[in-house]
Amino acid sequence: MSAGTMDKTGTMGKVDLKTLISATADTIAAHAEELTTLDQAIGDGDHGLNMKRGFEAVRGEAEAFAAKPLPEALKAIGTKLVMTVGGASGPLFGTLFMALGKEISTEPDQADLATAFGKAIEAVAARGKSHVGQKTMLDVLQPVHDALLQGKTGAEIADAADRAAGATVPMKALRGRASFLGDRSIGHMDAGARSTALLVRAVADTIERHA
Amino acid sequence: MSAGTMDKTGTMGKVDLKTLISATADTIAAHAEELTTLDQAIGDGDHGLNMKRGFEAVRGEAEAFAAKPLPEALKAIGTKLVMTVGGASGPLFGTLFMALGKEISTEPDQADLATAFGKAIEAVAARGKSHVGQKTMLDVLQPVHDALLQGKTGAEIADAADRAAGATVPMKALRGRASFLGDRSIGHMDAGARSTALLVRAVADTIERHA
Amino acid sequence: MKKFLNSVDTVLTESLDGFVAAHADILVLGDEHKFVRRKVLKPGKVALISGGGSGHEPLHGGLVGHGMLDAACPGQVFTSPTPDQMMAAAEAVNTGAGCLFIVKNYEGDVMNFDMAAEMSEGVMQIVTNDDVAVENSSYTTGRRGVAGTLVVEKIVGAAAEQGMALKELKALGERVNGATRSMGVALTSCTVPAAGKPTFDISDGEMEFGVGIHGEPGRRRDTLKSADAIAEEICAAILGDLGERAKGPALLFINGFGGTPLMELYLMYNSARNIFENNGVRVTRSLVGSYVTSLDMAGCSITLTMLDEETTALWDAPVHTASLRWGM
Amino acid sequence: MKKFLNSVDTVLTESLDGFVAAHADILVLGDEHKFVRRKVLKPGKVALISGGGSGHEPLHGGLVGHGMLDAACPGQVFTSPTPDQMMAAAEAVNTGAGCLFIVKNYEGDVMNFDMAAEMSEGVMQIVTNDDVAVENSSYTTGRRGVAGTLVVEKIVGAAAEQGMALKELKALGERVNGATRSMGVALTSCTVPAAGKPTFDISDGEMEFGVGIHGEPGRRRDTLKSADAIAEEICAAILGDLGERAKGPALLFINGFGGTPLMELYLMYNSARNIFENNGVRVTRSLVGSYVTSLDMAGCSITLTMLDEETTALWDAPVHTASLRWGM
Ligand SMILES: Nc1ncnc2c1ncn2[C@@H]1O[C@H](COP(=O)(O)OP(=O)(O)O)[C@@H](O)[C@H]1O
Ligand SMILES: Nc1ncnc2c1ncn2[C@@H]1O[C@H](COP(=O)(O)OP(=O)(O)O)[C@@H](O)[C@H]1O
Ligand SMILES: [Mg+2]
Ligand SMILES: [Mg+2]
Ligand SMILES: [Mg+2]
Ligand SMILES: [Mg+2]
Repeated sequence: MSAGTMDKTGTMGKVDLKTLISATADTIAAHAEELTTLDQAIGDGDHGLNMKRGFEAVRGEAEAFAAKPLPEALKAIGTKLVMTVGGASGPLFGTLFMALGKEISTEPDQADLATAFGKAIEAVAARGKSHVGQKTMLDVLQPVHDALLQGKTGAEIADAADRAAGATVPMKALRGRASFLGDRSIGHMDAGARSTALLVRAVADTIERHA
Repeated sequence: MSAGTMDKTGTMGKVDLKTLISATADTIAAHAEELTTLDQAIGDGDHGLNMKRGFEAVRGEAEAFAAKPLPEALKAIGTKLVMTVGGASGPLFGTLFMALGKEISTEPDQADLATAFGKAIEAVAARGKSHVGQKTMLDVLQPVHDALLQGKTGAEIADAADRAAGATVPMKALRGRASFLGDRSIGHMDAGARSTALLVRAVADTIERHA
Repeated sequence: MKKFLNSVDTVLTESLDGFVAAHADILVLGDEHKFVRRKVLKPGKVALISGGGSGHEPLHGGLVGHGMLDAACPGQVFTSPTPDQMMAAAEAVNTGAGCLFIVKNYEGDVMNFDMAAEMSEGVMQIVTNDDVAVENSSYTTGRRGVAGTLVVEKIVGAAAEQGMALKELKALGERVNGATRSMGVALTSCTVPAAGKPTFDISDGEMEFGVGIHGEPGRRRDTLKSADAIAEEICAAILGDLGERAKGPALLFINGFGGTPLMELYLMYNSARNIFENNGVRVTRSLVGSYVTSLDMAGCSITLTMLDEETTALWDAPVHTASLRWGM
Repeated sequence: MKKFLNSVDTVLTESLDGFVAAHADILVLGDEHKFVRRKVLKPGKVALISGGGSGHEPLHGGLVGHGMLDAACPGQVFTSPTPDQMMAAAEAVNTGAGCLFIVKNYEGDVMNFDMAAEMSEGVMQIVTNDDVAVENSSYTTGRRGVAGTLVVEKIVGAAAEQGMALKELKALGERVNGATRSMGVALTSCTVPAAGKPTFDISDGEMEFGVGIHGEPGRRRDTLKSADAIAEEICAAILGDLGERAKGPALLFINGFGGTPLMELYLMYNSARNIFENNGVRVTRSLVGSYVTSLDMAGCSITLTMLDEETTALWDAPVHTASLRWGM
């Protein structure tokens, strides 16, 4: 199947899901050590590995996923993530993709994507019993959603994601392992925020390149 | 009682046992770390502590020992060492003193001392199933015995003991913990040889000073 | 990194293979290393399943067997297992009387067990959260489940063995968890095999106070104190948190983190016991050893569980697992 | 030095106080901390006494109890106990059927136990020397007694419990010792509390091969190898030394030195078991854990004891000590 159905908005090109999968897996693999180091500072040092294990598993079945219609493909990817990542990020990223699959249409435009993405974020927040402002991946997901709604370009969305990840540095963690640290969590970037920003940029860049 | 009965030979003065005990305990305490370091290299790093524990225990009962006739005093000191030092050095130094007490007369001259010392060394060798040349305290005890037999002065005897301890450096250990190392025991001084030399010098110096 | 291993990717599976081979008289390994289960199941008994990230051995695999767990799901090192593991385990050991998940309070564990419970039938859950080191827990994730989890598993396991029903087991487990407090201190960092380097740097004169079991930093960094001073502060936190309840019979559990020898653990036991007994607690049961570990970390935790007649008898009941065994 | 302690002078006594308090149901402490003994003695049974330097916990104190030792004499750290300790222990636990000293082959231990035996009545001795790392042992002190000592104590302990007489126990112990081989490897040095610093320096990529249990250097220094390669070399040394005897049923015992987590020990078990089984040995009994330690040293040893029907049954016989317990 092809995810390249958003040409009209200019943010998504003729890019197939296999290419997107390999772009996301590549960025996670390339930054796995950085993610682990971030998680070592205020977590337990496994985030890079967790994400890599999950996205490599997805890459391993990319053919099969790409053969499905987009909603089914995203649901299957989410399930795969849930069953391979483990930790907090497994259920959360898994839920993100599963919910996205549930909410999205077969050929979404950017507005459809924004709507579905908003619902997916709600599912993540429900799974994590969390909300924006607690120094988690939600603090990147939300600004990305806002940018999508505002019809920003891929590059702009990716930049917003990076800024949002950076903005978790001064925050005090109230969710996730870092919350055990109280004030000591201040001054470090949240690992899940960083990985989310990396994924957003990989997706945006890939779509841009194939536009 | 007084051990100062060897004036005629010039090597032993009017020195009482309490002074001797405190001189030996002092030298062991002052060199405990050095002994432990030697034992760490090719043994298990407790020789300094073992000796210190024993000689401090002897010091603690110095009054009582000094009140006994020399043979009884030496036997009691030997027993005290056996019951407080532990390890290999406890039974060996303990046996040395116990046997010396058994063999010595109440008012020995240097020749008497040499004879008794020879017998005591045999008792140590029997207890340790060991003999000269195996990189142990015996490699110092034997030259000290020879020097005693030759009527050497205290200073000469102490120098002989030091040389003998130094001569254990190139030896390969065949007894004691260092023997487990085989060739790797070469190049290090034997801890028990060093402590023996320290004791010999302390005794010789004290007697000399009180001569 | 100095560890016995062949490759960081296979540490877990090789270790599990060895574990199950060494205890083949009582244990069986699930497909794809998804779980370890009791060899002989007891029909009609509620199945107890726990699990969590690996690196805490013998928790939980070493606590599978008669009188304790029916299955344990090992995640990657310090990473909660995935829902398919708990689903497969539940399917393997649920003989019809239902299934109780015993989950340590970490969001990863809670969410993965939740997802498994949602996709399985007849499952209830207990979440343990005995770590008093976490302050202001009401606005956050809450307290961590640490060494006290073993106490919950032992007592609930004994009751399950005796035929207690699912709902009562959950209530019992929550009661035991509620009577349990723990706090730990680390002298060194652990090293996660895949990371290859210590999780945190700590100098020779320092300790990490109020640490968890994943090498995550603790309440605060402090200069290394005497055993008595450390025990004093931990016991005070535990007693303070228990408040009025800290009276009468109790289980004192000194838990090593993996790199601390028994000699030191017994010394800590001695300190802690004296402190508790001077404060109205009667130590009637004891456990000393490295049971809820953090890989090779040097350090220990102190756990106190207030006991009553029922829980004392359940603690004493026969147990036969790889790491906890008595009465049979 | 990072240890839980109050003062280096009281580490041992405080730890012993804690140990006996934690196990007061089965143990009693002798005057002046000279020994730890079984609470309830069995009249007419030969008394088994072991001991040695401290720092090897749970050996030997943790192995005192029904089906194993009657008393253990703890020396200072890594220093054999003094004869008065063994004499006091013998007097306390010898109920008339005689006394067997189980001594690890170190000159210090041998001489101190010898002196105690000479000054006591009705005492026989076994000296264990299972460490194949020591080469050319015929011209020296001989091989060290290491982890295999636990196997001798368990099997002889069971036979004593069943009423075997002194002379036969000595013969049995020597037979088990003769069927036992061990070898160890250290990844880090231990730190003796009183010394305050590691006994030896070792870099990150190195291991000390053929090491004993006192931080004494081993056969050689080598670069750190994979678990399989380490197991391969140790097993080869054990098999080579056993020669023709290395056929049939055996006990495989992977022993941690104090700083090595269970996960790694089970991984080593997995490696060693495969190697032995591929060489005609059938691993019918297993023990994995840190039982004969070297303070906080990271490392492990592999012990193989060839079994027959009698020794297998004695291994399986009930035992109730602080650290080894089954069948009761
Ligand atoms: N309750 C939550 N809600 C949203 N995100 C969360 C929550 N808990 C954790 N996270 C995210 O997950 C990341 C940690 O993932 P990971 O390290 O893989 O799992 P774990 O914390 O279990 O080790 C955090 O950095 C944070 O962004
Ligand atoms: N069999 C023996 N014969 C003579 N001396 C010995 C023998 N064994 C050991 N020694 C001496 O004892 C010293 C070691 O004493 P120490 O370190 O106190 O005891 P351990 O070796 O039991 O730790 C050695 O340096 C050596 O001089
Ligand atoms: Mg993490
Ligand atoms: Mg020594
Ligand atoms: Mg984790
Ligand atoms: Mg010693």
